[in-house]
Amino acid sequence: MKADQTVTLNLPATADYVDIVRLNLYGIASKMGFSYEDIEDMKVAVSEACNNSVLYAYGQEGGLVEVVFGVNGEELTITVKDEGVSFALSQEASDAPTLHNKELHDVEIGGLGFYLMQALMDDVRVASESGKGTQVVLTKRLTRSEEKV
Amino acid sequence: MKADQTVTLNLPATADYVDIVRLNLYGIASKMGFSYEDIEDMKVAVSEACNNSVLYAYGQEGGLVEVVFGVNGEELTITVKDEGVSFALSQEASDAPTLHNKELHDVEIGGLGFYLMQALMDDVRVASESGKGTQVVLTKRLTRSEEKV
Amino acid sequence: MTTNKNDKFNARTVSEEGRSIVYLSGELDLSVAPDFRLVMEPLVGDSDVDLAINLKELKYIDSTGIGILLSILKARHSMNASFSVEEVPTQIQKLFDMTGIAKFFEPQENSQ
Amino acid sequence: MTTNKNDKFNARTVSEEGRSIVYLSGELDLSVAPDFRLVMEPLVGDSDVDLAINLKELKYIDSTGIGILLSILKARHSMNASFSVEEVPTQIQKLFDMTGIAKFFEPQENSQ
Ligand SMILES: Nc1ncnc2c1ncn2[C@@H]1O[C@H](COP(=O)(O)OP(=O)(O)O)[C@@H](O)[C@H]1O
Ligand SMILES: Nc1ncnc2c1ncn2[C@@H]1O[C@H](COP(=O)(O)OP(=O)(O)O)[C@@H](O)[C@H]1O
Repeated sequence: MKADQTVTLNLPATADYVDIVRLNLYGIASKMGFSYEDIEDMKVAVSEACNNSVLYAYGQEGGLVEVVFGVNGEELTITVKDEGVSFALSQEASDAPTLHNKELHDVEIGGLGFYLMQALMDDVRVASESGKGTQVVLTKRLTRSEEKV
Repeated sequence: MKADQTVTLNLPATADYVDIVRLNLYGIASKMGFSYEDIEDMKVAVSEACNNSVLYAYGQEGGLVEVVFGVNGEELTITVKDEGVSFALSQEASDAPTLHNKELHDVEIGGLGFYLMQALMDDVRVASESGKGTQVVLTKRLTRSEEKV
Repeated sequence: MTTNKNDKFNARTVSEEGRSIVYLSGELDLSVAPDFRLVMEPLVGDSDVDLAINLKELKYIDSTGIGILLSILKARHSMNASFSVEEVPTQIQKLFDMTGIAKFFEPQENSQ
Repeated sequence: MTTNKNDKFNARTVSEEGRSIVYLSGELDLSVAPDFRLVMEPLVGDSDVDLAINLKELKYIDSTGIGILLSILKARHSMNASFSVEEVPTQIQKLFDMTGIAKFFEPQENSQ
């Protein structure tokens, strides 16, 4: 196995640039040999994390998002970091944010972001510290069709 | 005109990652409204600069390349930076590196990189300083089909 | 930045015989959410027509887009008007199933 | 990193009646230069066949690829054997013209 390699992307925390993150994800993940479906899943998860930095981290003055792609033979780790306001991930929010047990008139819009990240990745870690912004670490393991000898 | 925006990409100085730089270039330049032909031209120029960092900057131990995309309403500026060995761009090399006046048996392979960058971009600046590596700044102006009012 | 949004996302409406179908293509993400809302607004308010979106050419959607679909579903439901999806690509159906929005798109006779 | 190079660049050789055509597709850049050299090596050495590359599906080339073509041209020239290009896309022809390699691909009667 080759040593770990890292690609780091710094970009404005605006909605306009989230597709650039998806392009990088596509380029790196397809190079690693991830399946089409895994890549599509990761695109959504990474975009959810970036959308949150765009929407919630900064006020009017804006800021930056840093996306780090950590590559090795086993897995892809994507870290999405901002230096905006922090928040507490409420237990209820992460417990049952889906619509499965709800009627349409009870449904409230929002709260699906972290649920989707968790459903689409193998591992999701969130650290949001006062004064230090938010860091979301998303991991997807590479499942090979043929085992390497 | 919106304020300048910057996308910064840091990646291993290996041949495997140069296509990631082209993906970013494509994403950013098409967002800005560059034509297909301009984008293809810039892809080659940026790759030439990255190839040089991959080939000449570092020894066996490797290193990093930083690519900065500077975006505004008028032009795209791409800076390709390494922290490898420096070099002096010889006058002859940049003067007549093409094959136009040569016979096949006189042709030597190589030396086309900077020539292509110059031919494909509006402006090319090279700074290579001892102990500080190389910085190539490539600029392409946005030519609009319709003038903005 | 001058974003060429039309390259990225497009919504084309075809209206005929009491039925409007909006054909989406490209990527429906945060950056184009306002455009999508603008296209849908007048259609959502018209309870006389059956409203549908065709997703055959939609390459990408995330919780931003799903949230908009959900608010359209709620609005149409409260007006007792229909809203359905056509030709949903596998990857997008997967997200509809995951989030649970899928059941609200079921034919009326199947919904509770 | 396990690079899926075949997605990126491919070279397929079709040989018949004293003629070999190598069909290139994808991006011919620094990362696949060794693969391309490996494919071409045995073909370049065989002066009995007419050698051509078909570039119809080639999406990208830079000075790395042009350098390899140049070294093939030199080798074939010194063996008095032919090497030509077919169906060159506009953008690639532009680079061939810019660098000056284009004239070496001209039909033999036109070359000096
Ligand atoms: N990067 C962030 N900075 C500040 N707050 C955040 C960040 N990410 C998430 N949050 C908070 O966590 C909540 C839940 O996020 P999420 O599950 O993505 O759902 P949604 O974005 O639809 O509200 C958000 O509403 C927001 O209050
Ligand atoms: N980033 C760099 N670091 C060190 N040396 C460089 C760098 N870029 C270019 N050079 C030197 O400049 C020369 C000319 O580069 P170029 O015009 O791209 O042609 P080529 O790469 O084909 O030699 C190279 O051969 C190399 O010696």
